[in-house]
Amino acid sequence: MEYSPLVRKLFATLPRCGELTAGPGTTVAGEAMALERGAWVRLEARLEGGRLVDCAFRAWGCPHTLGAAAIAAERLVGWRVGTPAPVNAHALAALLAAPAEKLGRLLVVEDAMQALLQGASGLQLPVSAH
Amino acid sequence: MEYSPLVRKLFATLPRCGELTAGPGTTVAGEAMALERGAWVRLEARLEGGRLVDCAFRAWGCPHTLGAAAIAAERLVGWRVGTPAPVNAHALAALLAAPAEKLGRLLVVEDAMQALLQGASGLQLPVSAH
Amino acid sequence: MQRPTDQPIFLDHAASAPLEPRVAARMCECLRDPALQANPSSAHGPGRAAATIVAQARAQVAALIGAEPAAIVFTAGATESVNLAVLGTARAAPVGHRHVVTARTEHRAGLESCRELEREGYEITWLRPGSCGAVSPEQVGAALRPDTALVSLLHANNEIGVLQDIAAIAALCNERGVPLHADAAQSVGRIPVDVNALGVALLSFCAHKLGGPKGVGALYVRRRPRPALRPLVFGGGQEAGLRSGTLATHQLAGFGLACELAAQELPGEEPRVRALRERLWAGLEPAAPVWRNGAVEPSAPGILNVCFPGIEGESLLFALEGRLAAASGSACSSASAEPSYVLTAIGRSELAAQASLRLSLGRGTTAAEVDAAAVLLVAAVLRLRRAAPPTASERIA
Amino acid sequence: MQRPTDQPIFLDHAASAPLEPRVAARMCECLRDPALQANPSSAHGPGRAAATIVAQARAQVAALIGAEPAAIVFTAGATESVNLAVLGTARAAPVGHRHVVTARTEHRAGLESCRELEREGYEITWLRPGSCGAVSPEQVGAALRPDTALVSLLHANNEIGVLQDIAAIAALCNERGVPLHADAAQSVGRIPVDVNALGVALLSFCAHKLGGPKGVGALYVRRRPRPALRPLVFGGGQEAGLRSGTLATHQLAGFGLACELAAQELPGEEPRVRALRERLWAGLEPAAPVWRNGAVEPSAPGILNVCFPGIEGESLLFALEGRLAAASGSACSSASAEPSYVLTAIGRSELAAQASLRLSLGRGTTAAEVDAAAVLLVAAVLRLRRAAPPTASERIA
Ligand SMILES: Cc1ncc(COP(=O)(O)O)c(C=O)c1O
Ligand SMILES: Cc1ncc(COP(=O)(O)O)c(C=O)c1O
Repeated sequence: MEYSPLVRKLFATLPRCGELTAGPGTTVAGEAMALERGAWVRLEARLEGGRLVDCAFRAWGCPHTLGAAAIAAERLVGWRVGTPAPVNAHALAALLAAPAEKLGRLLVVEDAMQALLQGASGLQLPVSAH
Repeated sequence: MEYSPLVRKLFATLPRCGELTAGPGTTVAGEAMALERGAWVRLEARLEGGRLVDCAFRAWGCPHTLGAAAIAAERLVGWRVGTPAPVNAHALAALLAAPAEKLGRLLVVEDAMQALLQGASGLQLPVSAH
Repeated sequence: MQRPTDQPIFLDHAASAPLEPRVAARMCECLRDPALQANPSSAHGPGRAAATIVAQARAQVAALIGAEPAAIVFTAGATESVNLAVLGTARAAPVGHRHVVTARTEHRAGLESCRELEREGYEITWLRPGSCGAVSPEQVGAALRPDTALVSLLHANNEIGVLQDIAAIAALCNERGVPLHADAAQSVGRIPVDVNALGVALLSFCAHKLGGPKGVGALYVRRRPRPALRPLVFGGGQEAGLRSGTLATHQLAGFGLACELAAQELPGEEPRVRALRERLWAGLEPAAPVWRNGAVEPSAPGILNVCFPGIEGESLLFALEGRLAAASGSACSSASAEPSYVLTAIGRSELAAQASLRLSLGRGTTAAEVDAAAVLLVAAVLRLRRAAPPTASERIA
Repeated sequence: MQRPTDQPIFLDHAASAPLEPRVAARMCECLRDPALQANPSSAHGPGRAAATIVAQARAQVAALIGAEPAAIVFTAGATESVNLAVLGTARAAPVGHRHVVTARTEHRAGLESCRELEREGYEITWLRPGSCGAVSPEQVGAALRPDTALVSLLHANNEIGVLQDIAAIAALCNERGVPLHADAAQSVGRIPVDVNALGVALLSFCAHKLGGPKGVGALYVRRRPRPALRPLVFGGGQEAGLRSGTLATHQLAGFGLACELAAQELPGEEPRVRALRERLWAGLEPAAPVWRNGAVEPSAPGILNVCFPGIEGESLLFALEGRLAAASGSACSSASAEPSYVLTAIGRSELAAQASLRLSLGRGTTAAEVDAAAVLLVAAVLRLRRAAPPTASERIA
């Protein structure tokens, strides 16, 4: 398996892997698991004022999966309720120069992100509707 | 193919190969040819007073055949009419340490010798019968 | 052979062991000697000089397994040996003998040659070993039939190292007149192997697992009674007609010397490597949970197959990249993401199989390397576990 | 490579050519490099380093015959390549296609694999070449049938050197959709060989005839249209599943370099060797009567097959022993006393065949050697002629 420099860098440092920093706001999480596909991703974020102010991931999977989860966590920071998802599986694949057979796993990352965004939107909606 | 020291020596020197030396007496010859077996042997000898006093061979065949023909020629010198052949194929095979598959060719040498001895005996018989 | 410091710790001896430096020297001598360049089948002097080297090699190879030199057929490797044994025996079997017994945990050489026999109309009994990894003599005995043409089994499993009880199985087979083939590529040169004590009709092995060169192997074919064999390759009639093709003098010289050296060093090496393997296992404890795949003993000394539940295999290998060379599954399939069929056949889940690593030690392996490898592995596993969702170690097992 | 003075003049390059010293050096480098010891199928760094060497070798080997690297299947030698081509294509042919065309003058690898097909129920058309030694495209065209699965022919004959018109034969075969296999073991590296210009579907060759190591060969398998092939050996799935078994890095490195060097040197070597062969032939004139077996041209440059009527072959070889290494018939059969089936097939009598010698020249051959060889041969022939009964030269011819 060949890994792009970005995959190598993300795998070596695993940025945003682990726990959220403490802080105000609500914690939302999104998780997707497809063990048979080789990926399980959990994203957590802190939502404050309709904006994700921190994000962390945990993942089980190949280096591309871990790298994609790290990018997703990074891009989620700053996301505002009501705006489109900051990234999707195809974009992640392009960023990581992932081979085609890895797309299934990157979709698991996308699913986890969507789950988190939906959760965040659901939490936030009544507030902003007022 | 492995060759015994005697085969090597005889092949290198081919003693008694070629023409008879000039001299008194009668020339007798014996020849046997079995090209399909890989041997063709011609023996010539000078017969004087019921005794072979010189012998020479020519042969086409493998080194064992040539060596056997040389031994036969050597042994024939001194042979007296009425005595047994001085050597046979099995004895030649033993002397030369020839492998079993060579016996057929050595029998050709024996055949040539027998032909010569019969010729010599035929020539001589009327004389000694007187 | 000095390992340069930029080279990873090599724990993949089961895939291929480094060439023994004395073997390399001997091979280079052969390659360079102007008097040894001829075809060993040629009748002239240079040909006979090469043939002498071949004969010496045959004697050395035969001696390692207690065989007569005339019982050795040289091949291009264990794969070819196994195929010649399996396809050759089955295709030469008496009419109506179209049943073969083997196991699901065989090396792919045995597995795929049996699959080929299936395509040719043979019936295969695929034995499934217990979680220890070995099939029992009783299983084999129960599978034998009047039309059984061959039993073919690994001696030491190439992924988990477990030994099968070939001697007991051979006793059953010999009683029934069924030839037994053992694939001993992972045992010859690593533990004592004696074909007469084992009682096998056929035994496959190769040079590159025991310090010899890649691309050369041998099939032992018992002389009395001699199993009938149909060649795979036809031509000049070398190797008593069983394997045509110009013999590779330098390869055989290397194989022969490697066998001689292995025989000499085996009494010391076997316990040394076995102890290092256990030291490595002990060193992995801080990475708990960590499981051992297959029975601990009886086994080839150098193979440790471990499962790190909660860990994804590709990430583990990547975490070790450049520092530790090991295999997930066997060499030939480790490039693919398929879980090991050996581990699933002995009852591991697909996820546990993917979370497993084969660490294989050999002649060059040192205690320092083993300790360093354990440290690397523990660090990588703990880091990946921390990165994974909290319950991964339970879910992924 | 300096030939020590106690070594005979080597005129048996067709049996096996001495290893090119630069190839030996490269192989020894590979054998000794600690970074190149892993299995080239292993996914880790050391495995990939070995795989890089293999990929380079594949490109070098492919380049020599104008092929894409992916069209090369590495084998253990030309015998295996020929068997894979012949048995593999016939066994993979569509149902009902059980007819194969070949010639009586093939190398035993081709001959015996076709005989094996006969045992498997295939029908073989055995073409008989004219006294030139080559079958004509017309003969092949007339033999083709709707159920023909394969045509398999030598490019250069290994005993007499004559070239068959593979390009014209391929044109006929391609028109009819019949795959053509050429055994080019004696032509690749000695004359320009381009698979596209030839139009073959399959082409066999090996390293040790062109300055590379023994024990490694290649089968070119055309990509478009790709002939269907059934493997001989099953296992790890190397070589796109066509030939399983661990690849021998050092052997392939040697094969690759030998191909590269052969390609570089061919433009000079081919005419040089051809001229030396004619010089040798001219030097034999004092031994008249002496005949040349097979057509002079077109031919591989290094093979001169001569008949010395009246001379027994074994004695001739023995007379030269230790001074000149040559073959009566081909290497693999020269140990036996059988007359060459190639020479009898082209119309020589058994006796004339037994009175024949194959003198094969190669890269190392010098003019001085050729001259010395001619002197030795003339002396030996004249001596044996004098020892033979007077009419031997007429009877034994
Ligand atoms: C048990 C076993 N059998 C057969 C083989 C095949 O050996 P080779 O690749 O040298 O043909 C191997 C090694 O890959 C092996 O471990
Ligand atoms: C024309 C031809 N084909 C095939 C072969 C077989 O080559 P190898 O013995 O390397 O398998 C040879 C050489 O012996 C040959 O000359």
